[in-house]
Amino acid sequence: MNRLAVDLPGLKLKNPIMPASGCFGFGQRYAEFYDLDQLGAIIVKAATLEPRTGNPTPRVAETTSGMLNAIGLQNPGIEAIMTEKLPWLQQRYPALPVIANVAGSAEADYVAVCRQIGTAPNVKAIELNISCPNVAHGGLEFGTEPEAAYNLTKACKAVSQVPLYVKLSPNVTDIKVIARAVEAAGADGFTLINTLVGMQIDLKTRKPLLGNRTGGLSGPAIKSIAVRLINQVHHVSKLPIIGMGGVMNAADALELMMAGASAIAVGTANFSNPQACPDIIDALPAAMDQYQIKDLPSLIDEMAVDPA
Amino acid sequence: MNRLAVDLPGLKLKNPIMPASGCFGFGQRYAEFYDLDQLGAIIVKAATLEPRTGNPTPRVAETTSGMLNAIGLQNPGIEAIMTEKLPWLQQRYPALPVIANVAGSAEADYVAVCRQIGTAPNVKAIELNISCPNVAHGGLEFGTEPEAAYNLTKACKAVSQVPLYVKLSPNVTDIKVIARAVEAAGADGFTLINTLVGMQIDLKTRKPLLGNRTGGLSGPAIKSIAVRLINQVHHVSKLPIIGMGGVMNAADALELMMAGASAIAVGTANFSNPQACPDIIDALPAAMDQYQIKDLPSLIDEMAVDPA
Amino acid sequence: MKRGDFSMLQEKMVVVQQRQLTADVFELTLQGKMATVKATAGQFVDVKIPDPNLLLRRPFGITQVDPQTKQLRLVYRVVGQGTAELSQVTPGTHLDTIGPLGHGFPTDFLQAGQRALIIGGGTGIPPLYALSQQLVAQGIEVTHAIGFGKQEQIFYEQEFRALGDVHYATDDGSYGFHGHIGLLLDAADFAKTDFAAVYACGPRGLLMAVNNRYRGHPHAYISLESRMACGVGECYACVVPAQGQQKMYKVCDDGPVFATGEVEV
Amino acid sequence: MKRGDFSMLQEKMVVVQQRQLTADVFELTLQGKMATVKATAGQFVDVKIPDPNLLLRRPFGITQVDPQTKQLRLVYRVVGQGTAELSQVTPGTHLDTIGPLGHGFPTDFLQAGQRALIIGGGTGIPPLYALSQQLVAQGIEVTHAIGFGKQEQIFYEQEFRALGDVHYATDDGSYGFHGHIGLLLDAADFAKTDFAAVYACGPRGLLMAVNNRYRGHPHAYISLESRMACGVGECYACVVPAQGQQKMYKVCDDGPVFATGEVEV
Ligand SMILES: Cc1cc2nc3c(=O)[nH]c(=O)nc-3n(C[C@H](O)[C@H](O)[C@H](O)COP(=O)(O)OP(=O)(O)OC[C@H]3O[C@@H](n4cnc5c(N)ncnc54)[C@H](O)[C@@H]3O)c2cc1C
Ligand SMILES: Cc1cc2nc3c(=O)[nH]c(=O)nc-3n(C[C@H](O)[C@H](O)[C@H](O)COP(=O)(O)OP(=O)(O)OC[C@H]3O[C@@H](n4cnc5c(N)ncnc54)[C@H](O)[C@@H]3O)c2cc1C
Ligand SMILES: Cc1cc2nc3c(=O)[nH]c(=O)nc-3n(C[C@H](O)[C@H](O)[C@H](O)COP(=O)(O)O)c2cc1C
Ligand SMILES: Cc1cc2nc3c(=O)[nH]c(=O)nc-3n(C[C@H](O)[C@H](O)[C@H](O)COP(=O)(O)O)c2cc1C
Ligand code: FES
Ligand code: FES
Repeated sequence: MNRLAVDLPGLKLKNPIMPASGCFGFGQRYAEFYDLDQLGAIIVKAATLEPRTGNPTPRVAETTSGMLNAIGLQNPGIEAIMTEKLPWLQQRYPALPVIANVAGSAEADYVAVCRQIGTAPNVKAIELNISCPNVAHGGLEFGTEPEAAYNLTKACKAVSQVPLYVKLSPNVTDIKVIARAVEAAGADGFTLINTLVGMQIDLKTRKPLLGNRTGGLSGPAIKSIAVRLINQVHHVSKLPIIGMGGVMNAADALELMMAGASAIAVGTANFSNPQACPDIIDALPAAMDQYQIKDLPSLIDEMAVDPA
Repeated sequence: MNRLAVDLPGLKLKNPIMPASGCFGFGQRYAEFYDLDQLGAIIVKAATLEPRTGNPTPRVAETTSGMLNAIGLQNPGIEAIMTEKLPWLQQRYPALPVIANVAGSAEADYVAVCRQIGTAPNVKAIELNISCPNVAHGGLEFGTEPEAAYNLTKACKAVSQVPLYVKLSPNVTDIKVIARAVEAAGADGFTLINTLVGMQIDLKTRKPLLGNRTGGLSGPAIKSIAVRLINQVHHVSKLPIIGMGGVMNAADALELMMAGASAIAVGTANFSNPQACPDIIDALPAAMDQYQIKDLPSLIDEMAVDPA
Repeated sequence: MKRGDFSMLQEKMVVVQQRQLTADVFELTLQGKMATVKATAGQFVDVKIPDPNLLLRRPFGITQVDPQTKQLRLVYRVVGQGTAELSQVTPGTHLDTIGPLGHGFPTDFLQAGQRALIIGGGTGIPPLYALSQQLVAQGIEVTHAIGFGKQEQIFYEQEFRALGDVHYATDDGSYGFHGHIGLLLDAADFAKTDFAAVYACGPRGLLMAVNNRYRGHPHAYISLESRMACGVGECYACVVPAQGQQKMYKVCDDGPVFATGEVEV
Repeated sequence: MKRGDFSMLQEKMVVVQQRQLTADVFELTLQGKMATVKATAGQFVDVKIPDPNLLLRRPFGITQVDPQTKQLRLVYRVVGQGTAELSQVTPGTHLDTIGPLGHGFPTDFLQAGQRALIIGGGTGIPPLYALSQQLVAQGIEVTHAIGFGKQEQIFYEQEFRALGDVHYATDDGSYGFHGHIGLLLDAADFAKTDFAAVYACGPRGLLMAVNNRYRGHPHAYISLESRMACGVGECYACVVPAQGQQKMYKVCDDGPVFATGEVEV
């Protein structure tokens, strides 16, 4: 029996570890470091209806044990993604489940992308990005207003051929009301957390360093916030959670699972260590032994009965 | 001329550096490390009407480049503070401006404490704590609802003999609406940020490590969030800001000032280095030279004209 | 700048020796002014681990001080990231240390020739070694009851034997009495002696047992551990409830040593 | 686990030498397999600074490689925390390095005997040294125009002189031509020569000048810097707008070398 296997709506995962959206592109370059078939799944970069060129540079800044990014959803658009990016993965890694991250400025954009992207044979689930803090329109608006989140989720769910996971923002007063709204609208699961809005000032110019002024904070700095929010959502909903936020190693992955996540996405760690995902996968069994965890399904069941 | 001197409502500061509330008690022990008269001011531990014993232990946990605390406002109560703690400071450091942090469970408690505490001769300003994430009642409720924040601020302002600074929470969807409500209610300034709600799980027990389950995240991990929020408040209000969140050194202090703060409180850094405040004060002139800052009032003026 | 002559020291002490005592216990010898100020056995120092990720200091009981050589010794077990990194520190490194902190074991009331019992377990032992040395220097006859999980975890055996009687208990029976220290005290003759003072430090179970057993004793003391932030008495992180009172004591400042019956262990 | 034979390397390279060249410029020699794989001058490596607080790697142009000794050399200026910490690293340390990354300077089109102009400034120079060596090995006659703030900042002078003509410009006139490198090119005779290729790396002002001056040149190249996260082409952090097109190039992957006129500098 495979101790690491985890089953989620649409996703039969041989292990719970997957790169987080935007931190791994569509995997092509990382495939030059290791065999992507080692991954549980892959969450690919945000897809929007039209191609996007993103925000002005600089787009990243380093913070203490974290980083800020304001990429602004640069991506080649749904057409190129359907004809080039997803087929590339399909051809080389036909068994690798893909989770497609979908973003947009208006409901119609989101719906159009959801309708199409689920038809790709390797796309097993959609991650609805209602929490991007780095774009002027769409993104965070949908993620901070329960009604907007409800409507968008409902509209996207209606056209999606695959299970729909909604990616929640940490930049809210009460994540529980958003989670409940999204669940009521028919979502199949949650992913969280997206980044927290931060800013860095360049002391030499006395101006914000990032071209977009603000950016999203990620990395170990935010892990305790991710643990709290995952746990809060876990308390109010039975839907499965793909947890993320500051996971650097196997112990971090287990901590997010004990908070209520059923699988784990790894973002910023890829930049420190391009082989972060396979390294974490390799280290999981020993870490599970250390904490007397027989297998992940039993850990998930245990946490479901008695949420941390 | 003193390059470091800063003038704020009620506070003539010889330098902008002061310990943050709860991270320095009433200074008695730190006075065994150095002469507290070096400080610009001192923000003392929260005062509530009745004595409080606080939350169950453990009350602190360490995170990557940060820490969680869930002290739960333990304090000896307003009476002991008026008769013992504040007089101790008054006697030894008559020239040291004290900012009194006031907390409570209900409006009446806050009002009662504000009415009294401003009569202490060394209390030059009140910091209204509407953002403590670690108590079941009061605290955060007042800090996340604009109407509640307005009402509480107005009631406290009416009875306070000294200028009233309101301490804002980062755990909100939009800090601007809270800041505007607080300003409309007559506050004299803001202090921010309080801590972000986080959680740590003990992998051995699979339960939250803190006795209170969640705690407030502070330290360098949150600095970029503090910079962003200070800047947002600076954009919507002309009231002065005492900035805090992750300040470890003179460059951090200048960064928060460039974001819009007029003075700086130092919290978690005291635990790493009990002499953090005097060290930062000592290092400020050289850091100002490095970034061509003549004096702090001119930096504050420059940032007021053209907010970062 | 007025700095300097203040009663609490913050000092970059120099590592002069790092010695491994067991699989996971290390002895660290530091040199500096702190070793020359008056400290009571049971007081502790709070050490900044040289890793910028770790903001909080680590508290360790003082095991030994020699004002002549200006050396101060700590003995610690590797239990997490901070102690793991500390065990990698090599001679010559400077460690930012504050102390001596807290209130140690009271011994002034003892007269030369009286008898004292020291009860310790695991990494509760380091401050007890300082205490035993201090007591012996005062002319007290010291009996030690020391518990460990198993024989190979034992350290400082010769050091303690040089100071007085030592009775060992091991959970697995691999050395001395078979069972935990509470059972040793129940079973052993020496525990029936009328000790003028009893001192204990060790895991929570041991402290609870001692706290109950010697509740009525006029001079029985236990030393506690608690998660700390400031380490100096200003943040209320490390508190422990007073026994039967609506009141909290600070382990770092009111403690770490308390009389039996004084706090809820 | 299938690892191993992949085209991008991640390797803990060993520091064999750290040498200070000027007040703030250091030369770091690393040893490992990465020095044996085919790299083009202008490619770079991305180094993990051994500090857990610093999550992002630091990109540095490859200055020199010797497959025989398996040595790879970087030259870097201390500008911030990462490079400051890098300058403290001592021989024997392992540095987690990925590379070789990006696309270097095209040189295949050149014939032995042709002439090339290399224009560099400050810490843009390191990859140009690799380039010049490569060109000389191809039989190209290389002229160098190199700018610095002032004389004491100059490094690698002997190294460059050994490869061809070198013209220096200093902003303060303390060495060579007085003024910035654009003015040197305007004033100097050598710049009127018809070079078969022109290569530049250095501060933004220099790159803008070269980008304008040699826009029509069929083989003029500039190497850019940009803040990176992944360093490998998957995060869109490091982009630069294509000249006159609604399109972005990735500096880490499409670059760092671009033809003049290709991107908005
Ligand atoms: C007054 C006092 C004296 C002590 N004396 C000794 C001694 O002489 N020898 C010895 O080996 N140990 C001693 N300890 C325990 C020692 O402080 C911890 O083992 C150490 O802090 C663990 O650090 P870590 O980073 O390895 O563990 P982690 O678990 O990674 O530490 C995480 C956080 O929890 C804190 N923490 C973890 N365990 C403890 C604990 N038991 N007590 C207090 N804080 C803890 C750490 O300080 C840190 O802030 C003492 C504790 C106290 C309070
Ligand atoms: C392709 C490429 C090749 C380079 N080659 C060299 C070289 O050979 N020698 C050399 O001295 N420098 C080179 N640089 C610049 C070098 O990467 C930076 O000086 C270095 O990253 C600064 O790190 P720091 O921590 O000291 O500075 P900090 O300012 O503290 O760094 C903060 C963050 O900004 C990034 N950053 C800061 N300056 C730059 C910059 N100029 N370019 C890209 N990122 C930056 C850092 O990588 C880090 O993520 C190169 C940059 C690129 C993109
Ligand atoms: C450079 C970068 C780009 C990102 N792009 C996206 C994106 O396109 N869509 C999305 O939903 N999240 C995006 N994220 C957020 C991550 O998927 C993840 O939620 C967040 O970084 C927290 O995880 P981490 O701490 O492991 O990085 C991005 C994060 C980073 C750092
Ligand atoms: C242990 C601890 C106790 C605190 N107690 C209080 C408090 O009583 N009242 C208050 O307003 N803020 C309290 N805070 C918040 C700090 O004043 C400060 O807003 C926060 O820690 C961010 O600053 P820092 O990153 O410099 O620590 C406390 C913080 C810590 C770490
Ligand atoms: S640790 Fe701060 S009061 Fe004890
Ligand atoms: S740094 Fe990630 S694409 Fe260039």
